[in-house]
Amino acid sequence: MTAPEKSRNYWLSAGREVLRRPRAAVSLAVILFYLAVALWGFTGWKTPDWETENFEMAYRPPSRAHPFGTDIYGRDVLAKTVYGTRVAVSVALTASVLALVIGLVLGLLAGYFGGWIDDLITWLFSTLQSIPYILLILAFAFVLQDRTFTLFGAEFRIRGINAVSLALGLTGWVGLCRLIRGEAIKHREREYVLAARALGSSPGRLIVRQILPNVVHLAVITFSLGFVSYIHAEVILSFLGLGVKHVPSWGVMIDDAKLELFRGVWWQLAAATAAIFFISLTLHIFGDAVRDGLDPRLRGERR
Amino acid sequence: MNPVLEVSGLRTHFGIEKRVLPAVRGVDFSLSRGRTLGLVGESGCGKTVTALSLMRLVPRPGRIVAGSVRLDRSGGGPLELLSLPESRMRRIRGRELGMIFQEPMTSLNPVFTIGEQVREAIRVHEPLGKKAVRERVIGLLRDVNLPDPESRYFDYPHQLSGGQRQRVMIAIALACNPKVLIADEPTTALDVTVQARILGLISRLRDRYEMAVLLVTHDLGVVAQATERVAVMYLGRIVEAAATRRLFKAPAHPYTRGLLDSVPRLGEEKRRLAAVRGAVPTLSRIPAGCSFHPRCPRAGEVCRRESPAPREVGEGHRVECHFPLE
Amino acid sequence: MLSYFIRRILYLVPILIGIALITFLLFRVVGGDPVDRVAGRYATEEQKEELRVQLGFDRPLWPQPGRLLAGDLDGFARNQLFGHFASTFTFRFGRSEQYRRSISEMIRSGAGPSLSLTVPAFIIGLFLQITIAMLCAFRRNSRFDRTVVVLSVLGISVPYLALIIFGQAYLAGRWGLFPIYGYPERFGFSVVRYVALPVLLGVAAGLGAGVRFYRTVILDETRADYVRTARAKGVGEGGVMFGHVLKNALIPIITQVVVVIPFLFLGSLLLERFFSIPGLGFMLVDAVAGADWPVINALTFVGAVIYLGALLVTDLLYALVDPRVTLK
Amino acid sequence: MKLWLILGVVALVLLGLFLSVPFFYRPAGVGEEGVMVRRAALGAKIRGLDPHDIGDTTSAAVGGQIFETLYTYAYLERPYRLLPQLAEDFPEISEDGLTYTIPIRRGVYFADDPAFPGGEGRELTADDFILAWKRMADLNNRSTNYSSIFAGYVEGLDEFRAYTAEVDRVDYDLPVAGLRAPDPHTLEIRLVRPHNFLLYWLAHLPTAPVAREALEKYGEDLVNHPVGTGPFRLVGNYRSNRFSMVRNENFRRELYPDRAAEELAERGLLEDAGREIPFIDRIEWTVIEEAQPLWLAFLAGKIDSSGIPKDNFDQVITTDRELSPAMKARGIRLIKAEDPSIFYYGFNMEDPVVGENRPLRQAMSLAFDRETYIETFLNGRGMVPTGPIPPMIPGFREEKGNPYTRYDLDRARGLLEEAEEIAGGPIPVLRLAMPGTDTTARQMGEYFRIQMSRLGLEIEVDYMTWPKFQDAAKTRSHQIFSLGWLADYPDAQNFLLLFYGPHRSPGPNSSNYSNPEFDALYEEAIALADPEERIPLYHRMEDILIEDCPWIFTTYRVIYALYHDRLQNYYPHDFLYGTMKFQRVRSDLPDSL
Repeated sequence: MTAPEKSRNYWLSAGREVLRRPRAAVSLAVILFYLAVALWGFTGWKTPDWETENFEMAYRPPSRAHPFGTDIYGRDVLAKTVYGTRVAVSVALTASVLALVIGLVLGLLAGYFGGWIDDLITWLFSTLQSIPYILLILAFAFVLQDRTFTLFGAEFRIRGINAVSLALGLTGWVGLCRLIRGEAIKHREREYVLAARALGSSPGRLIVRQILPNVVHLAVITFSLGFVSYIHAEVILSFLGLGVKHVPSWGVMIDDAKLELFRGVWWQLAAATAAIFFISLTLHIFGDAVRDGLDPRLRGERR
Repeated sequence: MNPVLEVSGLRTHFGIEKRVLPAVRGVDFSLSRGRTLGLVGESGCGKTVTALSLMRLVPRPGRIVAGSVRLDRSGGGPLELLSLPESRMRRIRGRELGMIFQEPMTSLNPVFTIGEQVREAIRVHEPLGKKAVRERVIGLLRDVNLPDPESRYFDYPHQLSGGQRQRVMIAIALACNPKVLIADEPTTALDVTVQARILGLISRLRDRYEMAVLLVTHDLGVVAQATERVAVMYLGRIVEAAATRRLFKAPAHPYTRGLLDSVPRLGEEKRRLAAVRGAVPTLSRIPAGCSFHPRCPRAGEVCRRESPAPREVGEGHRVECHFPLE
Repeated sequence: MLSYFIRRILYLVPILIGIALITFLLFRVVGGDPVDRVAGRYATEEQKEELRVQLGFDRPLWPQPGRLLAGDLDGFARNQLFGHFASTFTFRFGRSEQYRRSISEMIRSGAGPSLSLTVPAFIIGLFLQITIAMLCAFRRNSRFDRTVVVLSVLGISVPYLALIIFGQAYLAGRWGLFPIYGYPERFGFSVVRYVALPVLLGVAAGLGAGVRFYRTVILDETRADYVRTARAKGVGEGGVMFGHVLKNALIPIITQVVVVIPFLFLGSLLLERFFSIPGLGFMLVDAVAGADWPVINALTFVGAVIYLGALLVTDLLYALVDPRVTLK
Repeated sequence: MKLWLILGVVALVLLGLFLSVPFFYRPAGVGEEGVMVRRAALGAKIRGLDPHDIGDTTSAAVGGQIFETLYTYAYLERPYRLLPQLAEDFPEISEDGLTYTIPIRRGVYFADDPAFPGGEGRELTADDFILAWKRMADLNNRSTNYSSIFAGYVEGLDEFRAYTAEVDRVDYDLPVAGLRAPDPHTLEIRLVRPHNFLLYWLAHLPTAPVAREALEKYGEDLVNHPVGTGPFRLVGNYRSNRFSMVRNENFRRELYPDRAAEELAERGLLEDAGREIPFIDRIEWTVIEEAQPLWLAFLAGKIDSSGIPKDNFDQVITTDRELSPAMKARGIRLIKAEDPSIFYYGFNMEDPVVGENRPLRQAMSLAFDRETYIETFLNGRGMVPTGPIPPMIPGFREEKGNPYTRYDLDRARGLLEEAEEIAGGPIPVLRLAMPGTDTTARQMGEYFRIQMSRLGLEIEVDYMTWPKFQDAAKTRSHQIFSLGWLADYPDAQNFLLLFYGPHRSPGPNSSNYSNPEFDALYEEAIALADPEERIPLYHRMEDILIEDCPWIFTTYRVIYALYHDRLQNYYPHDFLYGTMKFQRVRSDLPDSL
């Protein structure tokens, strides 16, 4: 007996279904562009220079040499925005991956095994869920910032960007875990799983081969929406002084704007807002398309 | 006998983005007072869409693209439903055309009481006093044989069994004494014993209210039990229509034949069950020529090229086939 | 009914313990010894030791099972975890490290301003969101619907902080349409003047996400079979939407609304901070900036308790709205 | 459905209400008829108004209107001069300089408060001071002021402090040998060694008296119920973001001063000379922590006086450092005043890298571009500093100059080479601690990093909350840190004490600077009773510090204060906070705008 596993064909056709919409294709292109910019930042090869200051050039409005103007030290705002992409993407990516892994593993374990494992995991996420989200992030970020841990003899220092990613990741898995657990419980009782179990498959193999493929689409959707919320959360944490400090980030740039705007310096706010706006917009559109594409029930129903 | 409802050339398409899926491709039939027409066919053949088209309740992205649905009015000439403005059509629904749906479990609103739901069907059409409406509702509930209607009035749908809910649905459909009752698979979701009772109820009420009934079903047993005429649908067209007895005795279309053969009968255990080979093609790939030809045992060259014109093979027996059975 | 609630409350006990455990882990175990902070700059080691004893920080962090085995119940109970539980569950949060003010009193005085900001924002927001969503569902796929869908996605993508900064600088600052900041000393009608701009900004910020969410909820509901039944009865679109769909959609709406309730009490961090409204959100931001651990700890627990309370209320509301739900 | 309607109606009414605010909202506030209202703003929250614990300028600005001290400063005279306030006269000091006998002014009453029998404030006595100072000594109160004011000086008070650590309930009736009240209007202080700065401290807000009745009624909550003898008393809760003060009906008869420095007299500050004060009936305080709203509120005429946020400076001040005509036309006036303050980056002298490497410190000092710093962060409102003794303080040397506060990158590079020889290799990454996580702190930290990277040094900046910063200072774990110091009183000793070896952390010497030669000079100087005689010693000490570079001196601040011209008799004072009793608001002038 074969499992109604979502075959390669399914994914291909879902992918085609998603990309058939011009909106989704354009969104994906923009998202990939952002990722490319972030990746480019990591290679360091010919990246725009945000560090060179020029006090003579402080707060210059957009011009040909500085398309987004300059900041308080005469640094190029465009270059800062580009660097900010790298920060935003790495924060959001780390947090998303962390949340995804924790949520997926705990959700599958709870859903598949049930019993006391389920009780324990349910208790854990119910508890975390009952603390209002912003408070939870804040508490984690607050406690984690500038902390040194000794783990297996090595010292780890959690600072700025890592504290933010960690706080977001450690708190962001709850929703996904809950979702996955529910799905896993449903699938656990399906015939193909029962059959595979009757054939003597180990639980680990069952989870990975039979149940996981059936819940992956949930993870994909959560991932794309989570990504957006982490980018926005980074801005707020930066504003509260719990975020990234040593390097430009979009949150820091908006925080700077709080003072600058009153002297008429709008370009730094505009650049960071635009950067956040477009990634957020395209992720939303793409997330919607993915949901429509992966959920055949909805195909063609709307729009 | 004057038909109450006359349908001709009805076409309903579903447009998904740039593709067009023709669900109903030119359907003609008529309903007469006091008679039941059965509309049969495999699932996906367009029966339900046809029924909903009559009510003009085809869900998006479906659209009625052509045809006419004429409702006979006691005074004056027939009324063309398809060109009515929505506000006037609303007054037709429930008052002139009543409809019962397949899923009694979900077709009632879970958050309102039975009484409220039947009452609403009356009050949208007739300005009656509270008390009068209530009495009529209880009368209706009694008519559909719902036990203990006075107290059931205050029950919520989840407190009723499936059969009871379908009775309530019938009460709603009959609330304003419509001329036409459209029943879309009214018994499919019910137990066999309940099925029979509901069908009996529909027949009795038809006679009492002098309605015309369109009974949409995939179940030939139901057709045999409850209809006077049958129309067989395949891929959005009526391929054969005849009086029920005649059709069962002498089907002319190979598809009808296949359908009849697939019904197991007592004492005929050797008959092949899957009498129609192959599966229904999707609407996006309707075969050229006679749309049944890929599955037809009698198909010839002409079937691939030309779609057959309707022809009469007996009194009131119409079929669309190049090579009808004798 | 009563027994139902008792059971529900009992079910909350492990979660409350969980929350206290998390605050303990965060603020005591990971956060480290608070005595250095509390004692002040010039305290000597002896004074700190004194304070440590006084505040119970000399005790072991965790209960010692060895003591229990030895029959020393008192010794078993003397640890920081149990101390933390005792003070948390009795809502004795102590005093703020920054202001030396009783935290319970701070929370009580902050709740009013927070609510005066969040409740109107919530009511207006909810009404607008659902009304617009209904209109969209009512005329789905129309130009109006498509415009709203596009606008709400655009709205979600604007960073909240940028919206507030812009609103304050231009609407209040440049154009002088609203007060720039502040809150009256005593509660009265003048509150309206001060919360107007923050409320409007809050509503604007939430509109996109809300409309999107409720539109989906309501559209899902309009696909239900009973809607077709209602239409077949001849009920008009208005009656279908407001009579049938809305009442059914209330269930997902309530679920969504309840999630928001704790935030009504906790106020809005950013709005209160920018507009100088002395609510709990302001207090939280201030506590973070001043590393006021006890305040953060207290707000975390209180926020969670309010959330759990709201969950109980949800159950009640479900029963009111949905006849299929009975509280047994 | 019905519920929905109610919700809809409520929502629409609220929405209408909020949307109509722009129509009925008038930006400029107008005072009530015949009542003189001073509208004052605070840029930070008040930490608390328990006198012994007042340490921040915000609490002092508010507390200064409520509490009074034995001595005070002449409001309008420069240089600064002490005057008796709650004391009838200057103290009688014994030959050995150890016994101070202070006559307490008669006819001074506490403001009315429910704590007093019948709610009426009673007359001030010497015991109220003794109680206040014992409370400051009480360890349980964790006063941050005790060690700088009384520690090591008053006979028996340190012992009392030790006693408070021992007991659960502190008995404030326990006698302290050095604090006696022979009669209700005489206070006697006995010292164990001469304290030449005691009078300055007795003009310092934390030494204000406390009424026993208030302490008994409010206990630990006294912090929320300030009961003082000053010209104003609080109504309502000062923890909220808006609160007011009204005139203290019990305030004694006091007259507006008739002496002023020439420049101040020219500004018309003597016009009210000899008239009874206070003039103001009510003070309305607003807490606005963000700079921009505060500034906008000032422009809108909702507050009477303000500083200038750096981001608005160009909008207000012309290139020749005068008020712009547009601002003048709005009825706004400018005061420019030097400020006895010093801002600096300090080195932790116990740190092995920076502490033992003088060329490194000198190089860093030379590599710090102060002109640009002052331009970028202060819009030029600062002076390149000489050393630790700022303007307005006797002993300030304007002409002296400091070879290490010039910007000279070449010389700095030369010194850095020397420094690397001492270090035996390249200088490792250095850590700078910034007290604050806000935008400005972040930008300033960034500036330092940029400057040092031009020299070739790598800096890692840690931004910390103030408590965390203090922790690190106390445990001597900083390497480099950023701080400023504002004078408590007009004597250079107040600055030089920051370098005195025994004051090392957790004392006020956060650099942990220790130099026997300096310490000897310091001890010699503070033993001199005549301030004039101390100055040559101060100069020698300053020279040592200039060469040793335990701090990178960055700037002396210059104050630019703005006020609307309806506010009169307004002038900033560096040590005196209770100045609102002199001020007056003219109602015949329209609100600006």
